[in-house]
Amino acid sequence: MPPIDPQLIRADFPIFERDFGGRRLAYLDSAATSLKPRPVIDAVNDYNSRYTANVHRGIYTTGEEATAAYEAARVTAARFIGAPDHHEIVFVRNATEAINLVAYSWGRRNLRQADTIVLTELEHHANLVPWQLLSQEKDADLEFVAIDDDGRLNQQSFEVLLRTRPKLVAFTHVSNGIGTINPVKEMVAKAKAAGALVLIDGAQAVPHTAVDVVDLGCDFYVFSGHKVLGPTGSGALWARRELLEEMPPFMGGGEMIREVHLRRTTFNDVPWKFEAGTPDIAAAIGLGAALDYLTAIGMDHVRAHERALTGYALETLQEHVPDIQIYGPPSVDDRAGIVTFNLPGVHPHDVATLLDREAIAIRAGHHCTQPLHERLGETATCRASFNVYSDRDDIDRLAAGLRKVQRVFAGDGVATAPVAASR
Amino acid sequence: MPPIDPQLIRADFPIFERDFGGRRLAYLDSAATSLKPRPVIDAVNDYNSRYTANVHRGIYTTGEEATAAYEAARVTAARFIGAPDHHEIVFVRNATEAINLVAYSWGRRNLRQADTIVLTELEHHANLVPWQLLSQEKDADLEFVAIDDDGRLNQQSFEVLLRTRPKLVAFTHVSNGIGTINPVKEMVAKAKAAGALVLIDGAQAVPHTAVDVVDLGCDFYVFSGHKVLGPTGSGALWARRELLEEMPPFMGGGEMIREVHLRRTTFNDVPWKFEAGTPDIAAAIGLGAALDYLTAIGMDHVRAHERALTGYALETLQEHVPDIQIYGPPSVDDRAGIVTFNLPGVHPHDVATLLDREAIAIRAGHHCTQPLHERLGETATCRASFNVYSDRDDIDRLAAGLRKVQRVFAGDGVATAPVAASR
Amino acid sequence: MDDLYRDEILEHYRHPHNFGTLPEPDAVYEGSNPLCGDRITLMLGINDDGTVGEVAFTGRGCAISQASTSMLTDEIKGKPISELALLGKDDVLENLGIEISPARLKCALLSLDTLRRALASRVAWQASTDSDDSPAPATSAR
Amino acid sequence: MDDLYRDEILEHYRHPHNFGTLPEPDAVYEGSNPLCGDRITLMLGINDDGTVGEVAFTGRGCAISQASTSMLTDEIKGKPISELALLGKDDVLENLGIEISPARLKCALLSLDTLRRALASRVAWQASTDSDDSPAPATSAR
Ligand SMILES: Cc1ncc(COP(=O)(O)O)c(C=O)c1O
Ligand SMILES: Cc1ncc(COP(=O)(O)O)c(C=O)c1O
Repeated sequence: MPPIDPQLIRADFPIFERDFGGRRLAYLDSAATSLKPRPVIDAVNDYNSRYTANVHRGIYTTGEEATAAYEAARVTAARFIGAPDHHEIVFVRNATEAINLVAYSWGRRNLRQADTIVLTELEHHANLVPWQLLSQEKDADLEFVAIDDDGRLNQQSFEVLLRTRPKLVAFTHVSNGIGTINPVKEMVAKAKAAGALVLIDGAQAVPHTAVDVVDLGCDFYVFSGHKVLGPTGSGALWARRELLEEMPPFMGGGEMIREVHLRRTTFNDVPWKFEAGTPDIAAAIGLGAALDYLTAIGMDHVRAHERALTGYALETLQEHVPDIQIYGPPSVDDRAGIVTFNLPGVHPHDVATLLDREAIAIRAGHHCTQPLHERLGETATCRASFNVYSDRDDIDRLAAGLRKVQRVFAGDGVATAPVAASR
Repeated sequence: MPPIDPQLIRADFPIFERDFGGRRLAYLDSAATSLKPRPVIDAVNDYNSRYTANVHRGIYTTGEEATAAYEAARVTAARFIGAPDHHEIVFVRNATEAINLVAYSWGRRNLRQADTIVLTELEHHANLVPWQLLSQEKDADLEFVAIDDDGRLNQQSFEVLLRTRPKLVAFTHVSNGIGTINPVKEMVAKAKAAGALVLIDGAQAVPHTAVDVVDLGCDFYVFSGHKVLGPTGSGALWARRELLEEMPPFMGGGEMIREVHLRRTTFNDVPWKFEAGTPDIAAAIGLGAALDYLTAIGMDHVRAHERALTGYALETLQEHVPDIQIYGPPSVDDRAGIVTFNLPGVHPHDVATLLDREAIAIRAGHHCTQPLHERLGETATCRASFNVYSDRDDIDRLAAGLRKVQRVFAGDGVATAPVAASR
Repeated sequence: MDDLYRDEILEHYRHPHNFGTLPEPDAVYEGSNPLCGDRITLMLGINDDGTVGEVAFTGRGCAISQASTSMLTDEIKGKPISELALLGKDDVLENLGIEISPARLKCALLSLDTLRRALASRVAWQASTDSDDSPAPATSAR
Repeated sequence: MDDLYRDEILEHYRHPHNFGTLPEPDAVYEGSNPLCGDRITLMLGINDDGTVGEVAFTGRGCAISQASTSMLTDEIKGKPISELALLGKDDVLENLGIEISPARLKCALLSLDTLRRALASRVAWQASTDSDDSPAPATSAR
């Protein structure tokens, strides 16, 4: 018996009750955002219809309920990623804001001219552009760990770059572009030995595998709630408490202050120092519900389910879709529930449009990883990505859909790319 | 017949169906956050359960639906505040983020040492702390328009300060502390004549009165969605398009880019240049629904309703609550639906706690306006604030509740402040 | 409402015990709760045998913070200061004898927090000087 | 599926008309759609009487963008360039003859956008030089 029965899980996701031209949705874009289970939808609903109030201020029943629920979500988020202290969790809109917060607050205070930040060629734009902006401001250097042909980070290149004694090393836990699971713990150890602080972009890891920030040994860890069954607008930055305490505020406003005078202000304790203004209360509460939902399933079961599904997808597509080109690590041990591919002679956008007609949702494009795509020599790829509610049926439908795309494009029997054509 | 029947309106807000110890909630903290009507709750629900998808990227049905709904909300928001072009609306988490965005992006690029920013003593911390942080970084000056004893801005003080030829003038449209409606249009005209750019904090204006940014003549206008019947996590910055186009990006990441290379990036068009990462899609869609709901009622009706209610509150409290001290402008023409007061000898926190027992929710504290409270000579006040669903019954209950508070504290017949006591 | 603001609390609020100042305190601290604007200054005289002698406080605040401070000053008088470290949140709440909601906890505990900081500042001040006859410095907290 | 990718589109995609380069174009532009990675370079020869002479394009992209460009190049050949300004979104969509969803609109309209920019860059370039025999500069757009 499998630890996860997607049939049962799917019953928790109302979107599967919707009719898509006589079919249920085969949603294979979970890496972009995940679907939402009923407990999350209900938690948001409940806040919006039963105890709507601002937090941390109201001396009345609904205000206290809202504050309790909001702060309980923080405790849940801390526990979910193994943070020893829930004061180390800063709620943000998404992983992108978390990284920008670190770049603005820690980065502008600590980075100096000619300092180095080490990133990798695998990064999502969210873990690249903020560091570009920072390094331009500070006249600092960016260096990039190379990718091997099998889609894994070249560890030798990493070690060479560490000799520059970077101030910060930032890399993704799991690649959203090609699914690579990086050897994060070893990389953190190497980076720490070289004297760097380490930020991990966990946007694609937290939804799919158990994470323990203490075990990883990193300094900053970020993730987005909307990819982990939670609402849009939720996300978290975790950082070691001493770091957060030393860091200057990012945004100014209500809630992040202790005492405000016209020309001077003292700031609140962490994490509230970093939560200026009315937070996205509904989203944070929804995120708490999402993490509780996943905890009840068990993250080890989630990972086992997705690992098995990924193996099935790699096999099925290779077997049933002639000439399909699949990117990323060959072993499912190094790969999260993401399968990125191309059909020779068919542009990914055409693939996605034709699959949509079959109620199959995949992603086509550069997936916010243009440098990775340059490295792959492709401007765009197709990506199928999974979550707890994904099953073999989704993959069978994908394989059949791709065959259909190939037949449409074969037309006269040969799939020829226009590049090959000429006047 | 009154243009607004709160009885009917209240039927749209599910929180009033909840039982609070046998009573319905008398929610008088709308200035902190507003309650949510069913169309808003449903819009969020719908996105979460029927067409959950990321925006701007998915070439599939739900992705296109989500994008269309998200961008339609932008058009709605633009129309609601009279913005000529919906590309001038940047979605943000709240008014606080909007102001910080301007401070970081416009401010860091344009403010120079010894430049002046003119603010007022009425400001919410959100329109104060970001400018403190910026002026500290740039070694620039902050100046503050004084408040008259009746709670209105002293126009002479404003005119004197304009002689410093400030780069920016930023002030609130409506004071959340004492309800003052500022003569914004005239103030903008004076500031523009002095060569300044003008930012208006519309957090307390947009929920309660028709706003037309072109008519006001300002350069930046910000508001929070959660105060205008929308979800937490929604809000908007409006700025003239040329300004937005010249401004450098604030946060970096996906969505805000055009082309990303390892060491250089080109940016997207406005407004997306300022929306890094996955936006709070659900919240933006909910905000659109909230603004549609208010448009259907008519903002002139909303204002008329709240004006009448404020008049009724001022009268009722003064008549039935002996010794009550009320702050802010005496005329309802200069006052939004906010009544701030104190009971001599009773701390606002005790007032709020006792009222909570009667299911009456008011706000006690400094309402994120410590400088204003210093000016009032109070560390804390009580605040009752209204919205479309508020009615005379709420105010009658408030008056009765305050009488009860006074009786509890009178006890031996005299209400004595402890300050008067002595060993 | 009586369960929330029982007569004893209101009585302490209206007529706080030990309200005033000491001319030469051995420990002083001004505690505050900026969110509420509550603010109290606590002063302790300490006898040669290490027990609390005179106690006084001044300040403004809500009934909960004032009553809690008034009650606490009664409680600690005559106690060895070594025992004061054992006073906890529960003791303060028991004194008050009413249900305190989370939003009001800071009001209730301001007295205890200020006491702890007064004692800590005395220790710090004793360590930094060898004189015993100048008063401890008043510092502002939080 | 046929309504979405009718045979004519696929035919244009597989065997695009006017695919290639001109040795001495009078107007050139490289248009691109970074989100998709679609990229086309459009080259026009312009006759002395102001009509479009030879037309060619190269590039990579999806079936929609390639077919749309192939069709557009057919359509403009021989037309007075003064008339090209009148070509609009609807003409391009009509050529394609299929329903284009919002997400694919950029693919469909890349051809038109590139044409407009090629003509605009020729105007700009003509204004800045008086010579007519060096080719217009190829610039990258968007
Ligand atoms: C006048 C004013 N400005 C700004 C804000 C900040 O709003 P938010 O907390 O939604 O960012 C508020 C809300 O308290 C306000 O009343
Ligand atoms: C690896 C990685 N990092 C960061 C992000 C950015 O997430 P968000 O858009 O929620 O900020 C994503 C999501 O696309 C991602 O996959």
